[in-house]
Amino acid sequence: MASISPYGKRFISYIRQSQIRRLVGSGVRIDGRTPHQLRDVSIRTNVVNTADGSAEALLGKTRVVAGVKVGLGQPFPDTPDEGVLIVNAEILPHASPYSEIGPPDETAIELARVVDRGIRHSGFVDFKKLAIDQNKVYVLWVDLYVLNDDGNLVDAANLAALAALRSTMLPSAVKDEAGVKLDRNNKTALPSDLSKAPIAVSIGKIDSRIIVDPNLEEELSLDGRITITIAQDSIVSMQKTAGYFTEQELWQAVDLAYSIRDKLRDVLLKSLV
Amino acid sequence: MASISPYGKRFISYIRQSQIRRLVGSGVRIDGRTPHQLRDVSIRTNVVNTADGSAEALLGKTRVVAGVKVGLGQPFPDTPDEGVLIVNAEILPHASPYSEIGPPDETAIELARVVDRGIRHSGFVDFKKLAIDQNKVYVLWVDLYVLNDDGNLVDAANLAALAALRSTMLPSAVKDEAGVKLDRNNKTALPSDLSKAPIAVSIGKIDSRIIVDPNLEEELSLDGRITITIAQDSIVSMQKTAGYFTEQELWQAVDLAYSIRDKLRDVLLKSLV
Amino acid sequence: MASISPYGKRFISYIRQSQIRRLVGSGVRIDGRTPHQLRDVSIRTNVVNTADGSAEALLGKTRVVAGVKVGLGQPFPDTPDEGVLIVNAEILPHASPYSEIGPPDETAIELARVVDRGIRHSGFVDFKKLAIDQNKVYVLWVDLYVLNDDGNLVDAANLAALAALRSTMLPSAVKDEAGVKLDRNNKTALPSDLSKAPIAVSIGKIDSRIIVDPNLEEELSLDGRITITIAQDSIVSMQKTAGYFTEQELWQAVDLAYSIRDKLRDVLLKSLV
Amino acid sequence: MKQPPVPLLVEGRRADGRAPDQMRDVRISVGVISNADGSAMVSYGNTTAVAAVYGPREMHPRHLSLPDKAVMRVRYHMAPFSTKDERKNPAPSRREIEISKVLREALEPAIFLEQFPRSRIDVFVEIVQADGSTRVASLTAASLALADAGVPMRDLVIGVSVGLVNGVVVLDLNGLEDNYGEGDMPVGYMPNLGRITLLQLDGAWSRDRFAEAVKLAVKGAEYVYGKAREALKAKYFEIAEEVAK
Amino acid sequence: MKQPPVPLLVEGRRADGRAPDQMRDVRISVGVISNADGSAMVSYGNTTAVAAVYGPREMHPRHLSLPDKAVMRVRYHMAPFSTKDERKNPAPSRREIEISKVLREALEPAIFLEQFPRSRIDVFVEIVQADGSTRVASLTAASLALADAGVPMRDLVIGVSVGLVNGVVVLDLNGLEDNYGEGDMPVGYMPNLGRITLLQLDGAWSRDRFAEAVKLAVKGAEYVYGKAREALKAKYFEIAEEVAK
Amino acid sequence: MKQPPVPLLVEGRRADGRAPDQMRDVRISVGVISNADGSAMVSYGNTTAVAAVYGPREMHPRHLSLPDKAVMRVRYHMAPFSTKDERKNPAPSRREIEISKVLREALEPAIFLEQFPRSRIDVFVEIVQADGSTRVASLTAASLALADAGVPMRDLVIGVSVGLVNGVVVLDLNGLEDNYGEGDMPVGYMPNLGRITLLQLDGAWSRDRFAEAVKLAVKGAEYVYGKAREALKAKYFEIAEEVAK
Repeated sequence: MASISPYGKRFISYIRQSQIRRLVGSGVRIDGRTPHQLRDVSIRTNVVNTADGSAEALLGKTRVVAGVKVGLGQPFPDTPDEGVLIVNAEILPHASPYSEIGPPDETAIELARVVDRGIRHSGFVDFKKLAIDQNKVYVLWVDLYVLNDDGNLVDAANLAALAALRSTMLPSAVKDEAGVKLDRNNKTALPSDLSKAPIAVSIGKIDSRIIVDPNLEEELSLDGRITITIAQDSIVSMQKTAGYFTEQELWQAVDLAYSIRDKLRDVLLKSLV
Repeated sequence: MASISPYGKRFISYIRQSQIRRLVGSGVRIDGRTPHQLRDVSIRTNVVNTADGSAEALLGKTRVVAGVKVGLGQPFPDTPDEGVLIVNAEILPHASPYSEIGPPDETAIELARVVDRGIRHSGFVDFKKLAIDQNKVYVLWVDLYVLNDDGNLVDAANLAALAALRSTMLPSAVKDEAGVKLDRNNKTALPSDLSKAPIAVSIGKIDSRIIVDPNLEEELSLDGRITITIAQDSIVSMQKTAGYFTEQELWQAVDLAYSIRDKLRDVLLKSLV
Repeated sequence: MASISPYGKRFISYIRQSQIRRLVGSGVRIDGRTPHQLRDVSIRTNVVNTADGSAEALLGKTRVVAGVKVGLGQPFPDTPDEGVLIVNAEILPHASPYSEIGPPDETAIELARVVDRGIRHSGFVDFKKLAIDQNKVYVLWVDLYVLNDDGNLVDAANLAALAALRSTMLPSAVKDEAGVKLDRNNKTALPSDLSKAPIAVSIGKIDSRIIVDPNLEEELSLDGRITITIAQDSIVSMQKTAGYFTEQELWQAVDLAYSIRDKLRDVLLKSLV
Repeated sequence: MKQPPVPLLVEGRRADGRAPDQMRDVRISVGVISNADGSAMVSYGNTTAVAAVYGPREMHPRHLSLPDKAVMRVRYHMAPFSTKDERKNPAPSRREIEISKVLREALEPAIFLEQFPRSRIDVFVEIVQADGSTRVASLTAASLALADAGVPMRDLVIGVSVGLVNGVVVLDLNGLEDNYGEGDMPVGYMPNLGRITLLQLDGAWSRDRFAEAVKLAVKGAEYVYGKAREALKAKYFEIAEEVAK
Repeated sequence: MKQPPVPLLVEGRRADGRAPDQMRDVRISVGVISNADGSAMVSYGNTTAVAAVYGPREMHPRHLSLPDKAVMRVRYHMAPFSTKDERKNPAPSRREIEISKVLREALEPAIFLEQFPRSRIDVFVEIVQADGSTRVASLTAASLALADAGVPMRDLVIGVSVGLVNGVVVLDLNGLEDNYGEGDMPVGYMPNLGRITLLQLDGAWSRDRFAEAVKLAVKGAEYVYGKAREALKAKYFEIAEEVAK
Repeated sequence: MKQPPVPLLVEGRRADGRAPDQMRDVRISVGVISNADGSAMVSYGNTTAVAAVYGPREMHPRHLSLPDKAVMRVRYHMAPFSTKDERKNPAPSRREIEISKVLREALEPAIFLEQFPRSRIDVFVEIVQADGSTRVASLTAASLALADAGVPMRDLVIGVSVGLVNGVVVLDLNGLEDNYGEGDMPVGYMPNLGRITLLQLDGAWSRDRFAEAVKLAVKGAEYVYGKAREALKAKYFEIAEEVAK
């Protein structure tokens, strides 16, 4: 109910923060990575057999499961000939000592909406093919489940969502007098275009140093954080989430995002073979 | 969710309260007014161009905006041939250090309901003319927005509501096969009768002295407070909100309310020219 | 909203608890009863004349009112030819110093669901006779209202629910062009079979001593508590609510429940003459 | 104007046979909930309210307590089976929230709250059966529950309603009169101090009719006050008898 | 009686090929969530529960803490994609709230709560895939997560379900049997102490069938306990190996 | 692609007659809410935001306060009558919750929060009329309300939006352009320090168009900053005049 920002709080000790910042200043990171190095990334599809599509993404110790459920609904008034996408994120109380029980908080809501916007503006899913008739369209419910939060939830959740959608089997829509129903015994692949996959890349800044894929402790030590989502050659979504960037730093972040995008896309493509 | 009374709390220092009470005892008030003197009142209509009707009322530093939105709905079962009025009040967190974020609390709910009852029982709006057909009627959503609370919200909110309704342009109802829709390019004035305007007058009591239009500090120092709403020659609504009144004091309050009503009505009428 | 267990808390002093436990060890109880002795039980029907059926059950000082309201609704998809039962419990803030205001907490929800399952699995109400047509069935709303909580709410609430249902008069369903409506001027008895009445019997354990009908202080001193609901010769519902039982203790509890069941059933039958 | 199913007033008699200035049958019992510090059940005809009081007791969370007096909390709520026809949704409605506030502000002037700083007094009222005048029956019940709890009071607060039916001022509206009458005025009154602590009104009342209504309310409250004193005495004697045993 | 889409029992074999007293494939891993103080994932066939434990840790707000022991909080919840057919609404249902309570009361007898006054122990269980017996898989997972967190325990609590299918008592109900069987009995059992800490039942069970069901549940729990010990040992060896590196 | 009711761009002119790099009429007043510690009303054309600031003040409940700095709380909310067509439901939407977070994180870098440990600063913004660019008008209003409250700041944060309309980068989207344009980029900018503290984007932007958009946003922010300084000065002179009286 409360819509005021923020909820909850996270801590890092001043000493630990100083150490992290000093290290980055000298070109290394608390977990031994170089500034532009990703943690280990892996993606597995079809991890939940009750879902119509599912995937798990691991980014270091950050772990997100995405489950897709297909339903029926009405189109939005301004896009009467398109299916509907609804992205929801839950940061499970399992995920960290900071996570609380309750309806999605501002962090979970932002996570869901950033992933949603990337998918929506990229053309990755062909929503036109999800219209059934005048009043009925497919509804894609994408639930992003954060099981362990070691930072950079967006990049991991986005990969999980893409892989889950790519693995989604669409139940056929059966019409009879009573209306339209889904037949889950009869499924076809969700129409999607991998070449348009929107890849989210989060960039951190400490002083004027740019790093990629910040872990949880780094997130609590940054001077700036931004997520840049790229599909084909376009930026389809951005979200500055902490601190600030100068124009200069912004260009650097964007250039870096394009190159990291290529790496993450490769991991995604390999996982879908 | 919680329905228990009260929520929140307001304070005034004992010294300030004593001063206010002593002054009233000697016939003057903390802001220099005489007991039966209103603060400056002003009303402006059409202050929100996205609304179908709107007005702002200022009563001293108390400031309330009323916005009317016209919708479609079903009639209440016991008045199948009448339109529907829904009054909602929000005391914005802007309004005072005491205001809290969240769904309307008991004070906001009472405010909305007292204004609602005055309008409903006065004949000011001709609800019969708001029926469209068997199952469809116009719904008038009146949202009372308190921007600054310096006491006596009811009188101000009531004036804002009346002026907003009086300025409301009713979108025409267009019927086609798909049902009834509103056409906001085609509007006519909401049928209302100014001669029946219900005017709310709040009266305070300190010891046995009667004052009008108490400000916030006075509200926190009163021995009794009552709102009397008058339309034409009738009392259409009353609400005792704090302390008590003897029968004697009640007659005094009612007589005073009739005379203050005339003044407030004049301000309203002038604002609507 | 919060679904985490537990809410609220109850206390008993260590000294009082020790006394209760010592007494039970020597074969008597804090209120003078023997281990297998019920408190005074009484049931009155038709205690609320606005309800379609109602009853009050007293078990010592524990007092529960059950009110039945009959409505119309759609059947559950998996039982298209049966009426619907919805049991709801409110432990009023009146009921004890521990009761809080708000939506039903876990204790109230469990209470409602245990009573619900007993009725549902016993055949006491003939749900097949509550179907009206393809899409419309009777809905039985059973509201369990705890006015005073001196322990063993389940047994008392269950008796109140049974007596209330047994006293329920079903409004006739009238069909016209506009659909189906209820006519409360024209009522027939709800079809139920007393011989199948499910009787809930709660058993407590202190060390390895088994007691029946624990009062509130005893509930706070037990090593185990279980409710066993019996209809005809079958166990139709069980719910272990506190502590533990060995297999041995469980057989004892079940045997005792069968004999206490007979006593409670007699009280129920007498109240319904 | 909605048409009532039966005439509300015929030759000076109301649909249930009462004279305009007549209360329905008033039944009061005190001490009906054993766990509560105080309690009372009040019926005006087919309207029944059950009130329980807990406190003065410790206030949680602390920062909501007041340094110079007790906080009084009041909840008015209707049981889902208390209304005619459909089941009432148990979630508190805007109407119930407003009435909770109005009842609190009707009770506060009667209580010596300043004797209990930093604590709270909780008053819970449940409508078990509703047939008009529920808030005023609640007020009488709450007031008696407070007295039963031994909370120090300046006076009892008695609730009665007055209404306008076919132009006539009548006492103690039932549900039918509430639905189809032209006006409703619930009143809370301290019979010994002559103070009005609850006053609401709707409909369309001339000043004269209003004056008449207040007089009738006071008369009705004095009648109910007699019944209330009897009920308190009965409880007192019951206790005395128990002590004497 | 609802008709199942396939026969539940044919010549002593269940629809998925199991014998009546046979568990589905049981898979257990401990320590699956690195941030948690303890965690476990438990699958009974296609039912999968993930449990995490945080604590003992400080209790907020303070006035909800207990002076003589830790407060244990348990949440059971089902993922929106965990059910067949339609997406489940993520808002906690009445069923989920009841199961949270039942699980808490099944775990409490196993924990030395009195060693941690004024603190709290949080147990979160999420059902990732549901195919019957979710609450008992949750219980096993929660119990192992507590052990993994090093919370002092009297014994593990192992959950298994027993059901009545075509009059036969069967172990470890799957979703089909849960929907179309005649009875369901989830059990929580401490294998070393022989204590039953979770017991629910519905359907219509004779005293004899019930006795049979309890025996079968104990047998099933002992089987799962063996798997649980292996999983804990595997985690222990893993750590030992890491230390040895 | 949705078709706009009128062409968005004709011969270099937008539907409301503006050039691509032109703001709508900007109107700013400071100190509009007398009870608040600081307040401001900002209009970009037909979009109007009202911001109020309370604090630094005591934080309740205490355990949510921070030992080394103030907690900043921000709420963005739209009035039910602020939107075209249907009444907006006043319950906060997911969009409003996200924007509240984005605004907070746009303001925090500007405030010396470390000067006020254990306290909180509350910023409330209400959209009274919405015609595109509501979040950036809110940011300017919030920033001015903070300045008006005397909260120590490193710089003002000015909000402007940039969009992509028929392939052209335009400044300060109105509602029509927001609905039918190809992209939207709200920006928050500190004009003296050259820092970007709010940046969101959607649509499909090439790297070059994005670069162009950032430049235009900075230009727009500098223009609005001029208006903002005038408004602050006007308030200052007003006070000075009052003092001089």
